[in-house]
Amino acid sequence: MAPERTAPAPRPREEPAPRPGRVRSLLSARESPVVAALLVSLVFASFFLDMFATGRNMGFLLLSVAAIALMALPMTLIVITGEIDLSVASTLALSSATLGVLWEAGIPIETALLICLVLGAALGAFNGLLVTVFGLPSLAVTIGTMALYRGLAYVLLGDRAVASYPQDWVSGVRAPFLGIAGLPWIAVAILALAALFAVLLHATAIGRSLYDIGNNTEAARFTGVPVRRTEFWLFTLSGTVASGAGVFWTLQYGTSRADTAFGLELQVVAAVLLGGVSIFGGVGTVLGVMSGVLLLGTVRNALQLLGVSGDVLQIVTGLILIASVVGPNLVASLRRRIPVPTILRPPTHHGERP
Amino acid sequence: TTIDDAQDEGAGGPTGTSDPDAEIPEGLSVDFLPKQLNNPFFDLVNAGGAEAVEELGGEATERGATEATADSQVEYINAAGQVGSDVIVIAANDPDAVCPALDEARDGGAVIVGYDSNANCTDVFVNQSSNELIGQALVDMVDGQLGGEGEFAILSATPNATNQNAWIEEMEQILDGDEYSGLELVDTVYGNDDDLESFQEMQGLVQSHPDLDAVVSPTTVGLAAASRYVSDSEYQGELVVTGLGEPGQMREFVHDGTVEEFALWDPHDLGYLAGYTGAALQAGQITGAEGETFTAGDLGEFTFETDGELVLGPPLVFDADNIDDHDF
Amino acid sequence: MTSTTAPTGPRPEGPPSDKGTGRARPQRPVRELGVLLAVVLLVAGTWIQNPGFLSQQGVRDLFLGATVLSVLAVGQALVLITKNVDLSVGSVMGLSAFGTAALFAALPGIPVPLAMAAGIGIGALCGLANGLLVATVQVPALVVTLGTLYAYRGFGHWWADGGQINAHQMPEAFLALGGVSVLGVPLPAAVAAAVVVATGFYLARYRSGRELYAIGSDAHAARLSGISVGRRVVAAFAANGALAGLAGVLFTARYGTVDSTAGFGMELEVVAAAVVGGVAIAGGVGTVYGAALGAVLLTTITAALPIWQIDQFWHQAVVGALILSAIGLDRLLALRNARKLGGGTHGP
Amino acid sequence: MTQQPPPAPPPLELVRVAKSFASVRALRDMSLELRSGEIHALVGENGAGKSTLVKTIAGVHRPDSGWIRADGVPVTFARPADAQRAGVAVIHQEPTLFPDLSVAENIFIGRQPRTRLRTIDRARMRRETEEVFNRLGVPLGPDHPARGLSIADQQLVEIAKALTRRARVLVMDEPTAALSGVEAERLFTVARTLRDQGVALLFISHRFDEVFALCDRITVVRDGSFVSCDPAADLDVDTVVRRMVGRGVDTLYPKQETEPGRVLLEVEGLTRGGVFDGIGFTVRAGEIVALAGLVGAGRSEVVRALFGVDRYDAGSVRVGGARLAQGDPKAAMAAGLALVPEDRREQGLVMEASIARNATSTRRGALSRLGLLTSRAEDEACRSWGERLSLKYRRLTDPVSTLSGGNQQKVVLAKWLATGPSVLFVDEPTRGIDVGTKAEVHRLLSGLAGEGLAVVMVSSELPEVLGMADRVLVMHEGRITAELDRDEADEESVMYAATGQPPREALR
Ligand SMILES: Nc1ncnc2c1ncn2[C@@H]1O[C@H](COP(=O)(O)OP(=O)(O)OP(=O)(O)O)[C@@H](O)[C@H]1O
Ligand SMILES: Nc1ncnc2c1ncn2[C@@H]1O[C@H](COP(=O)(O)OP(=O)(O)OP(=O)(O)O)[C@@H](O)[C@H]1O
Ligand SMILES: [Mg+2]
Ligand SMILES: [Mg+2]
Repeated sequence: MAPERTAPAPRPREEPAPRPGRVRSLLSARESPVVAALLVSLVFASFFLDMFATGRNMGFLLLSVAAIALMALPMTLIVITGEIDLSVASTLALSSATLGVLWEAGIPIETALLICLVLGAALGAFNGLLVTVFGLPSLAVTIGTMALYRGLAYVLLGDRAVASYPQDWVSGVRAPFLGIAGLPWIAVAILALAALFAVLLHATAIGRSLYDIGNNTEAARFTGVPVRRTEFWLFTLSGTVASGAGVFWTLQYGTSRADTAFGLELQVVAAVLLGGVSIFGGVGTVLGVMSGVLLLGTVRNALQLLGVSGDVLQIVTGLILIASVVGPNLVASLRRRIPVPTILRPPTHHGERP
Repeated sequence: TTIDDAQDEGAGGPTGTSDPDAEIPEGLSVDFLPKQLNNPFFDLVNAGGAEAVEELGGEATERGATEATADSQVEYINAAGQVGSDVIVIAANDPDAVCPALDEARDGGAVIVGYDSNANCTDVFVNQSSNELIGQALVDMVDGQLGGEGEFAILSATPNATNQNAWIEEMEQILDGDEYSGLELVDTVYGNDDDLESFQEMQGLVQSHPDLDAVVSPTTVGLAAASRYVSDSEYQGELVVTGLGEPGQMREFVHDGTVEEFALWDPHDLGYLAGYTGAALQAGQITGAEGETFTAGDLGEFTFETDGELVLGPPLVFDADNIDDHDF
Repeated sequence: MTSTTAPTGPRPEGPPSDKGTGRARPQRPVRELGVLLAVVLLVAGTWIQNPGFLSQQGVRDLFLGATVLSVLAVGQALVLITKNVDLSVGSVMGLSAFGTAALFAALPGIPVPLAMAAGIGIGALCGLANGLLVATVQVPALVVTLGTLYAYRGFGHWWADGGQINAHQMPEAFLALGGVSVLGVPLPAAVAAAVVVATGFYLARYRSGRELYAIGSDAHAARLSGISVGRRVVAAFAANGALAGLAGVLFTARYGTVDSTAGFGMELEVVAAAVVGGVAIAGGVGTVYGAALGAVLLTTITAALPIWQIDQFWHQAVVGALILSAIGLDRLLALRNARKLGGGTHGP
Repeated sequence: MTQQPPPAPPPLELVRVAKSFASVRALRDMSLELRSGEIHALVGENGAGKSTLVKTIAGVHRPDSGWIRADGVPVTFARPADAQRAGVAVIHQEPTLFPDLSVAENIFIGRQPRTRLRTIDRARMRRETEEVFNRLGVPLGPDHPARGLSIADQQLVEIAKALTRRARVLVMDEPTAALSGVEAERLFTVARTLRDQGVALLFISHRFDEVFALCDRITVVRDGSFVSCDPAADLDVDTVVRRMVGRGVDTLYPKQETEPGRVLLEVEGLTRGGVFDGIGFTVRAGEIVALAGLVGAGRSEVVRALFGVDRYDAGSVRVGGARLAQGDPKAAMAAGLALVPEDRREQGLVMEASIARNATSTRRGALSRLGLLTSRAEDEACRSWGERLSLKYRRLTDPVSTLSGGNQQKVVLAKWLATGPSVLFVDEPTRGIDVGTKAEVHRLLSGLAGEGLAVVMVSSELPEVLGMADRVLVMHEGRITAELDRDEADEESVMYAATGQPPREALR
């Protein structure tokens, strides 16, 4: 019997770890850069641009991001489960076109509104059906329905536009909240909705299960999460909200046409990703996404006020998006690279030996 | 600026009184909002506009997005309004969607001039030509080249394009007349002002209408695509291609015989007139009432028609003889 | 405590009854065949509708129409197979299309092959930048290429500054490329076909090609297997960029007029083509033949719709419905295949 | 035997290697010498640092300090390719296959045989795959896709991959955890052949019989530090266990005798085409019923279907007399079922999520107040279970992926035990768990049974089956071929039923 060379030592079972501070747990590493960037750009813009921090401009800014902010909310949930919905802008257009046709046909606007929302839910449910029941990849499905829904909008309206909406509805959607200049009521409504989504995502069992689905669908299934049903309802929700955005868009601009909001889906996705949601699912917060939406809007607005032309704006948008993912990774990898204790390391050869 | 009170409040209509002797003040800021940036046509137009503004001692700015959408145009209208622009010259992507923003900018003291493609709430509209004149020119070109007899189709821009649709409607009305009974419009397709799509639509047209004699494209992108398609296909010389195009783009096709003639107004003059009109309107020289006349710099005198509309003139027809004289 | 492991009886051997070689052959080509069948049916149906569809000119148009999208889809397939995606291809194609034309305009005497190489080089550079960002900084490709979609396009707009380069500014020899035929196939289409075959052969028969599939299948496992994942991914992106550049050059040769908007909004169509052709978004699955067939199917649909006298306003709806049925059909075939393979313990 | 130290320097040597992950010190001061013609065992508790050591050898991790020597020369393995070039082949603890490639390509990826044109020689690749599969007795064709292979088959493909590398150093991290005796025995034969050819082997296992039967020398590691290294002949199990754990470990299978209560689970005629057929059995409260059989017999599929993760074509399941709807895990949970699945990485855990979230994912509804769920509620609920199972972790908010394999398994157990089930399915509950914990788990299971829980245990470890079960159901090719009571069940009877031979007649 060989003697034991080390005496048995008591092992620490659990190293007591410092509880993460309140703030740090509120802001995860992924979204804090966006929130910071938003604050910095707001401060900079108000400081250097007289016209920026006016009530009127804030109103413009909020109205211009309202539709994107709306659609970004359900998109956040969908991307967290590892799926994507590229048909939102087309859903918006189709429900706008439907509203136009219904209104022209003399249907009262309230009824027409409701019909549109129901239609949006149905369009979303169709996506959900294809993704969950038939098991098709959502990226492919929603590229298909993106074309289909946009196409149906053309079928409905063709080259016409409907612009005869009642004036009080049209100016109504732009009305300020409690008479506060620069605060359209729609922004307040979206803020309330965002709070609702945040609670749903971050403080309920359903929210937790969304992250589980995104990280490991199989494990979620084994834990009793109704994966398909959840995803189906998410797509339905996305369709409903997109059609709500369509109604809002229609009244905001006072017109319905088939080519409305063309290409907006990528802007929504960009805002969501900028907000720190992982495209692979399982990661992201509502706060981050809302900051992402506002950051893009603020930069756009500020540059427009400066008279910067559209192409530069496009470059800046792209670079912000890239920086949002590259920056944190770069910092992390630099941090990793710095301290490597080399005391015990002798000179070594690389790879193959002689 | 000091002439705000010369401008009537209450948007939209050419009302109020004009003072033909009012001076155009120095330092007017004039913002040009084309349908989209980086559109070669608008580059030429806005160059003309900038020239007029410069002559008047003002400052011209071009604002716009790289995509021709109403929502991004609204953002630029808002920005123009914010920075206190005196004149907004706009080619609307959507005649209605831009109006709330335009009205707000007008409340801030700006005057609104439409050009190329009007919105429903401009103070005045500078039309490159009247719909009647353009429709007539297009029909005349087809009629002339086909000898009054044959089938033709239209390759338009987007299905929503306001002015293209107005011209097509005008053409259809003219064609109803007896003198054009030999001409038959068999199809209208849309290439969405995209080279590739226009090209494909062109392919579709010649295949689905074997007896097609002519294609009319009332848009520069469409006409270039159609000419390019025909020039290296078996239809060259068989199929008449005409419409509205830019001489620079079309030169090659006119010289190689693909295209006999096509038409366009002078984009430079369009911008020039729009810029001048805007300044005159802001100064109170004009209000846009029917019958009002004013002198737009080098271009001479113009008279307002109904609804505050100003017409640049009939389109210019280009052919092998004159195309090399026009360098744009 | 001597023998603590499970029974040591013989495991069923010999000709394996339920698992083994018998149920082994994966039947992948079914997917490509399905798309091919769809193309053939569509062409045949349209031809019956209107014989002009397959006239000499009609065939030429079909070939040429599919060229650009096929080349783009092949490149996209390379990237998709590694479980990445490149949304910037439309912008890259636009940039190199304009770049090629601008080169002709700026240096009128420049040899045609040199300018073409420059166009492909612009694309390769853009692709390389995408690849480096994705591989070295380890960020998701969708985000990076969504960013470069905007950035490259913006750069193109800024470069072109509203300008347009027209046919008369380019040499006749270049523009004539579209008209030259090889064995009855227009030269650009022949080039595209050669690209498809060469890439397909490379992916199937070379170590580095197979490694792309391995990476897409499980990147972590690929790293453990000693595959230099980063290098391969960068190469895939660069190749995709080069192909987008080639597409840009072909685009310029064919259309003669370019401005900075060429290829706008094409990215999703390209991805759709690859997906319709059976290349999985999830990586590791699919062939470039499938991707190219998917592109041919989509362009043929666009070309056929006018002939079916389908109202213009229905076009997009029909295209959407067809994309959905293509991926649905694909799924159906895959499921039937899986059932034949047995096992299939998981739902779809 | 082969214990004579060779005069040449060892092909691979680790000298005072240390490796930390954030504040976790996985390896502290670890030295190890692998000699040609010797099979070296590495044993230690879960989380002792064995896999970390393997990954250091494989070039996945770079040591923070210390160094690796090959043939006496210091080397740096910056990436796996470096280690491979130096003649090191590694079978990792978790299979690393490419699901979309065929098994042949999986084996040869990156080093496929080539023709003169540098294209892949597919015929030769197939041939060589068939050869190595024959050697290992794997009944798979070379073109079979890797997707959907059972864990055992995956492990076998991994082994084939390492073998074909013709390495000078072969490292195997728990290669037998998923294998049954037959495959394991084949692997040992191959390993011995390699040893005799002069290869240096490192073998990691929690099964001591294997370690003692196969290995020439045993190194014990505890908390990332080297404890001892001796010839196997000088050691016995008790000594090794004491060194690993730092104390003695009492009886491994602490089965409590219980009186079976009322019938809790009734299964009748359960059938899923091609997978299992006519499965019927009942389980009473307080009973532990084991499902035994060879790998691929369909045991896992049965419990998955019972729990509702998979569907079945015919049959019925009753829990406490009430019929259970099929294909609905949520309903199954509501009826009091729980399933600890066999593959913890794919099915048991969300690797990126925190320990606390994983451990409480089965009862979020119960932890919610007014529909709101807070992290604090989760943490508290998790902490108590962590203590009960002596879970080794740093922070409850760390991703569960930072835990060692065994501790991950404990989280899965905690997650399901916390639901307070009346019928518990456990599929390979102690796979990859060290002796100490294994005994804890066994004590836990039999304690739970004593409290009236009905347990259905799928296990490939025969001693576990024999030691724990009140009744043993043996499956062969999707059917139950024998039902044995505790006193009837022994190695022979289970083996015969598992291989499909009539139990007693075969003996005559
Ligand atoms: N990538 C990682 N990040 C953080 N901690 C890690 C990582 N990998 C391992 N660890 C930690 O290092 C320690 C050693 O883990 P290792 O996997 O080497 O254990 P092991 O001896 O293989 O255990 P088992 O027998 O359970 O497989 C554990 O505490 C584990 O939590
Ligand atoms: N009849 C069959 N036809 C095709 N495949 C089968 C059949 N039976 C089993 N298999 C395959 O064999 C694999 C192993 O099956 P299963 O997981 O049920 O085995 P097990 O008895 O639970 O053994 P272990 O848990 O040790 O892996 C499964 O992946 C399944 O796909
Ligand atoms: Mg381990
Ligand atoms: Mg099993």
